[in-house]
Formats: sequence, structure tokens, C-alpha cells
Amino acid sequence: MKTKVYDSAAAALDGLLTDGMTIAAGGFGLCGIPELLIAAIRDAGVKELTVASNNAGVDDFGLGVLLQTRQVKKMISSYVGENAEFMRQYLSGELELEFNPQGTLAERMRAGGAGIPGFFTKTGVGTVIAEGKEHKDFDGQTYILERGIVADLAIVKAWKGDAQGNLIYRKTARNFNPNAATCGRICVAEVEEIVPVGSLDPDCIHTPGIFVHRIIQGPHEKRIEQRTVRTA
Amino acid sequence: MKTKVYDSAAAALDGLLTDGMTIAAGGFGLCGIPELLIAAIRDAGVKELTVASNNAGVDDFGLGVLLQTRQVKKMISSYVGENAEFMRQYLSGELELEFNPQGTLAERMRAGGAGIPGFFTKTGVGTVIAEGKEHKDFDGQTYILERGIVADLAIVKAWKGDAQGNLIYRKTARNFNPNAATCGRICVAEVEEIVPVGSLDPDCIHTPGIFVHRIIQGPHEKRIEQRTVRTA
Amino acid sequence: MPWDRNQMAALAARELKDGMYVNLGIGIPTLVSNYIPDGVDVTLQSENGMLGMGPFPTEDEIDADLINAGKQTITELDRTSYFSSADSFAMIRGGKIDMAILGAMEVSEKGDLANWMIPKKLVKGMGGAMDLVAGVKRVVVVMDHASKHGESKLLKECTLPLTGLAVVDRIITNLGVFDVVEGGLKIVEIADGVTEDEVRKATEATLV
Amino acid sequence: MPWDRNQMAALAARELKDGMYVNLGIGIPTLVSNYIPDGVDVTLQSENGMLGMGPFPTEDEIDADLINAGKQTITELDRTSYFSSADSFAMIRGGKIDMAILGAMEVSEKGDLANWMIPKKLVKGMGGAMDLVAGVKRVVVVMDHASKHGESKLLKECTLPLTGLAVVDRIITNLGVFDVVEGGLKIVEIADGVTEDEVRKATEATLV
Repeated sequence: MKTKVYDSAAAALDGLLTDGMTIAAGGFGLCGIPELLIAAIRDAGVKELTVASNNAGVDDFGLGVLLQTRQVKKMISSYVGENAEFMRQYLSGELELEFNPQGTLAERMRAGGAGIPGFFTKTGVGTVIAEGKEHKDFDGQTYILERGIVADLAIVKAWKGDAQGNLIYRKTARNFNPNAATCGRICVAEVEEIVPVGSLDPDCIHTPGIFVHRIIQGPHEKRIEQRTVRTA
Repeated sequence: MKTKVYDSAAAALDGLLTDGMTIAAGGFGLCGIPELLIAAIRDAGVKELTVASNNAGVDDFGLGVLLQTRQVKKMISSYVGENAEFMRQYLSGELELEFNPQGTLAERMRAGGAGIPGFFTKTGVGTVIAEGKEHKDFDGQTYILERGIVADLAIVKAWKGDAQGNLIYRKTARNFNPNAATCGRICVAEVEEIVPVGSLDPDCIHTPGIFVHRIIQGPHEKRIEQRTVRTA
Repeated sequence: MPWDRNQMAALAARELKDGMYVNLGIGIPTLVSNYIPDGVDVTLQSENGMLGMGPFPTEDEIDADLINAGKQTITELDRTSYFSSADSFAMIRGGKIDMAILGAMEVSEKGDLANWMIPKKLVKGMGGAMDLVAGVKRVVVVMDHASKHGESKLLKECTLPLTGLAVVDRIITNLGVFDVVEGGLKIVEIADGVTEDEVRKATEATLV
Repeated sequence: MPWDRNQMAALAARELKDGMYVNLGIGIPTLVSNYIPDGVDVTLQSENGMLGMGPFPTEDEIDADLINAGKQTITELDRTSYFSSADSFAMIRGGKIDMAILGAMEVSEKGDLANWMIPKKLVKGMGGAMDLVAGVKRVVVVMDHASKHGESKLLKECTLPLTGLAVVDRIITNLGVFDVVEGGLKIVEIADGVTEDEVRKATEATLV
């Protein structure tokens, strides 16, 4: 089989980026974000992006760098409180923002990847989130219809991966990554370590290789947003 | 915390069984079926059951034993070809049968467990499966609405589990078990080995303990349906 | 005397029963874990994808891959399991979490909750709050009784954009404990030294 | 001479391209794995929850926890991963599988497929067939051209309950290879020694 392993983030994204495309990104806050691929997208200069990601990074790291360069037209996110530049662009009308409840966003990615164009949820009923959406009662309770997300490109970060594209995540760095990986027409993964095929436990592979088209190895900065400690 | 560990299948089911209830069962063919809990349900004599399970066992093993004793009113399954008694009862009108496509059944269980009362799928459009179901177009394609399944009781079989109810499955014995586990109001699990809390890798737990209310340990027969071999 | 933050957290901790799975919001709710009664074993969920959240780490234990829903570094326990965000919210939406203890800006007498947005001022996003209040079996709100401007936060109708409709079961404020019941809020308990009259004067919502 | 089962399987195997993820049905399709061309590396999916299916086991390797969708004992490979049935069909429904090679009872000239039920006679269930034909990118059917009674299985309209509507891309029979195109079936190839006239006589479906 042709290898899925690429030498660099730029090489792995070669030919995949177009202006106006939709990108689904894994990560929660700065935890488990595809930082190398984000940086390569910045360097590629592709514009008018719609990005589905729970958060928008901070001003100088994560997706925040794509806001600095004004490459993002629209964000689909649940929480953007850590990013001052985001708030500035949004409040001045330079950036579109579609707020999704966190669980709705995660499920929309999973649904898109699973061939499910729509699902019903109670989340957001009676709030601004429900406006304009189909309402339907099941067993006496009201639900709203939410759409699956299919992205042109998914970018994810895992802990370990192999040349077949099999991925394993570590602790809470898993977060949105497995869901984002499934919803991209193409998925590019960055991992901390590419290991030989056969060395990952087949019962513990979180993202089977079928979802992953290209893969690169770190190094990663893995910045911490809030160092909160107790005294030993 | 009160322990979730019980001494026997009968003890684990005590107080949970009522005539007319709906039970979701894991397993595919005879692989990864909750054989001890099925036997205990037979012994308890509870009747008029609706059982959601991909298959119906064989005549004398798995869910087949509940058909022999006429405890099942209705099956929700995708394939029942291995069970002669099933076919006899069904063709004579003694047993109700709701065929679900295999992926629709698995997704219905997952949806029920995930608080999703309905989802749209392309599977079955234009076939008998779509009759009487809501049709809806998304992006020019037609889909049908399928309902989530919430069962009164889920019974599953795992490889290893701990007193917190965390479960790990082995190879293709995983199958419907993680999905069935989530869709029961109560879930009882049988495992081959109960291991100390902390000995399962937290990144590899397939079913977090929150889904599992009671747990028992084998031994299991693990019957093989079709021994197909090659010469070495 | 009105209760302070720690007393409110201790009161919220009384809600916890042995074996419960609980999600704690940011602010006073995070203090609740300091007051879990002896003999009560609860498992904390972090909605980014973790069950069995441990305390903050020591300097040596800090791990960039291990944070809670408030993005703070934390630790794991023996019982811990990790899962994807879709699986985490499947758990929440599916009604598997026994209780959520959350902060709020406003609560109405019908149990409507507003805690995510002040139009044109505070637009950070709802995060997982809408999913939690829609899915969790019991929702307990812990908040000050009045705003900084002295206005009641227990209202007939919320004025801010809602997080959820008729989702709150109990409210713990610095003045008392209130249950959402048919027709309004029922006083369950009042802080020592605070009179019912004072509570009534400080509350816009109907007290029944 | 019409093709035999192995020749049909070999023809189906020519469909396989390097790097594909493929699901093989029961019957002749399972034989396809014996004819995968040199230099072509495909990964076989088993819809019960496995990617990277290996050959049948030796007696020593038999494992009750390791079966394929036909419930036969199998083995794993270096690349293998396991997952739940919901995740397996998410993969199928989500269009991640490149090709399914399936048996059939009837195929219509519009690509409708019937392969799961003969009313009042054979009521075993559709298993994963409806999901596969609805979700997989390319569906190739391998079957005899005629029924045991000598009737064409390539029809204008299916007479049996459908598995899927307009889902088949290519049909490989013992007489030839046919593509579903606008207006009917297009002859791609005919078995050596079989004449086009013979094929036309044996076929009810419109041949274009």
C-alpha cells in the first residue's frame, strides 16, 4: 500500500487546501490540538475558511493564529472566551460565528462522519439555539433537529499512530479528535510518535486507519492554558 | 461506594425483571453474548419479553433458550437465520419480529443511550424497512427517520471489568455490547474476569462504569458457531 | 448572616449521595468537592471526556494532556476512564449523570436558567452548559441571591438569553435554599439570622 | 464457456485497487480474497466490528472471540483494529468503505438490488446488507446470470423485496460483466465462447 506517512505538515497538506473550504479540527482549549497542521495552514495562506472547532485557541497559539492572519471567515464553536482577537473581530462584524452547544457540536461531527444528516436533541430547546430549527415531539418531549457536519478536511492530533493511519489518543487530549477525524472527506493526523504497524493494541485503537489519509510525526509544543496546582 | 459486584447472574438480576419488559442484549451470533444472564432470565421465568438483539441465538444456546421456553413476545433483530425454533414460531405467528438493518439497530441502541430520540439514515430507503417512516430530503438525497431504543434492561458480556463497572471487550466479541450497554435504564454486565479497580488502562476502557449498574464474573462456555479452519 | 461561598458549597455538597455521578460547573460549584461528606463516594465527570476526575496536580504531576472542562490541569484516579467528546455528551444527553451543580446569572420561578450570555457584553459561548441542563437528571444552581447591583437573580422571567427551559430543580443562594415547584419557588431553608421577610423582599420570583 | 465461481471471483478481484477498504459478502464474494492481484494491498472490513480481516485460523489459532460477519472463525493481521457495531456501521454509512462485493438474488436495470428475502420461504433477515448498499461508495454484485429455474436474475424490475434502490454499480455473472448506466445495463465484457446473442437471450433487463 502507498504509505500514508508524510515528512512535514506542509507536505501532508499539499494539494488539499482551497479558499472557502470547511475544516473540522480536534482539540479542546489548547489540549490535543493539531498545532503543526494549523501552523502549516497559516503558512499556506489559504483564506475564507469555515472552521468547526470547540474553541478558537488563544491569540498566538492554536486556531488563534489563523484569526490573526484573517484567514477565517466563520467559526463553528461552543466557547471562544480565551481569545481576545476573536472577540474583537466578532464584535466588529469581521468574523462570522455560529455557536453550537458543545455536545451538539461533537455529535454533529460524529453524525456527519456516520452518514447521518440530521438527529434530534433536547439540547437548546427554548433557547436562541433552537431558532429556525425543526421542532418535533417524541414521547411527549420536544426536540430540535441538528445537522451532521461533513468537512472538506479534518485535522486531528493523536498520541501514537502507525503507517496504516491507526490512532491512539492520550487522556483528555482525545476530546473532539476522534469525532473530527470521521467527519472530514480527507483527514490528516499529527502524532507524537509514529510506531510500527502491529505495535498498537487492536482492541485499543481509537481511530481506525480507514479514517486517516495522511499522517505526520511531531514534535509538539503542547502548551498548557491554565497551570493549576495543589501543594504536595 | 456500594459495590456493583454480585455473586451470580440470578443475584444480579434480582428485582430487575418484570413481565412485558424490553431487554437490549449485546452479542453477534454466539460471539460475545451474555450467556449467563440469558440463562438466569430463563430460570426466572419472566414472560412477554421484547428483546432487541442482532441475532436470536441458536436453538439451545444464547437467546434461543428464551424462545424454547416461549418467554419472548417480540424480537428486534437483523438476522435470525441460525435458529430453527425461531423460524417455526415466527412463521406460525406465535412470535412478533421487527427486522432492523444491522447498522440501524446498532445506531438505534447508541442513539437511545445518547438521548437522541430519532436520527435520519439512508439505509432502507425504497425498501419495506422505510414503510410508514418519515422521509426527509437533505441536500437532495432522501433519508428515513429511525428511532432511538431505550430498553428497561441491558445485558452485556465483556472480557474484563472492575468493581466500578468499567468494561473492556476482546476482539469481535465487542460488537453490539458497548451500544446495548448505553441504552438500558439499568445495565447488567457479565465478564470473564473482574480485575482490581485501577488495573484497566483508562485510555482503553470501552464502557465507562457509569453505564454499568451490576456486574458478575463467568465462567463462560463461549460456544463457536462455525469453526472454519485452514490447514497450517 | 447570609452564607459565604464555602457555606453555599457545603450546602450543595449535602445533595450528593453515595455512588452518584456528578458534573460540577465553574466557580462556587468547583468548591463543592471540598465538602463531600464522609462515606459518600461520588465520581466527577468532566465533559471534555473524563469520568473520575482527581484533584489538581502537584508541580511534578502536571500533564498537558490532562485538563478539566475549565481547562485547568488535573489528575486521574484509579477509577478514571477517558472518552471522546461525542461519547461524553452522549452520557450527558442520555441522562446518565445524576446531578449537575452549576452557577447562574438568573433563574426563573419556572426553573428557566440563564448562565451563558449577556448580549453585547459577554459573548464567550455556552460550552457544555446547554447540554448539561437538558440532559442531567437533577440540576442544582448555586449563586448569589442578588446581582452586584442588588437586583434579585430569582426572577419571574429571565431577562437574559436562556441556557435551558424549566431545567433547574433546586437553587442554593447566600440567603437560602429553594426548590422549583408548581406555581413558583418553595423555601426549603433560610440562612441563620436571615428572616423570611428579608428573603421575600430580596426575591422577585413568586415564593410559594 | 460461462465462467465458474472462481473465475467470477477473479474478475471481481480485478476491481480492487491498492489501498482500498473493502467489504466482501458471503458466497462467491468471499472467494475474491484468493485472487487479489500482486502489489495490491486491500484491507477487508467485517461489519460486526473489525478492519483488517486475516485468513481462516489453523486449529491452534481458533478464537471464539474472533469471527467474521458470516460467523466463521478468522484471524487478525498487524493492521487490525476492532470497534463496536455502531462504530462499524458509522464507517459504512459514512461512506468510508470503498467497495462492497456482494451476492444477489435479483438486480434490476436501474441498479435495484434484492438479496435478503423470499416472502414466506426465506426469512432470515437482511443483516448488514441494506446498510452496506446504502453507504458503500461502489457496489459490485457477483451472481449467476440465471436462477436455478433458468430465469434471468438481471431484470427490468426486481420481483423480490428490495435491499436497496439504485445502489448497484457493476454486475459480474457467469456470462459477463455489466455496468448500470443511464437507460439500462451496459455489457462490459462477455465470457469467452459466449456470444452477445446468448447474453441478450438470457437477460430480461434492457441491455444498452
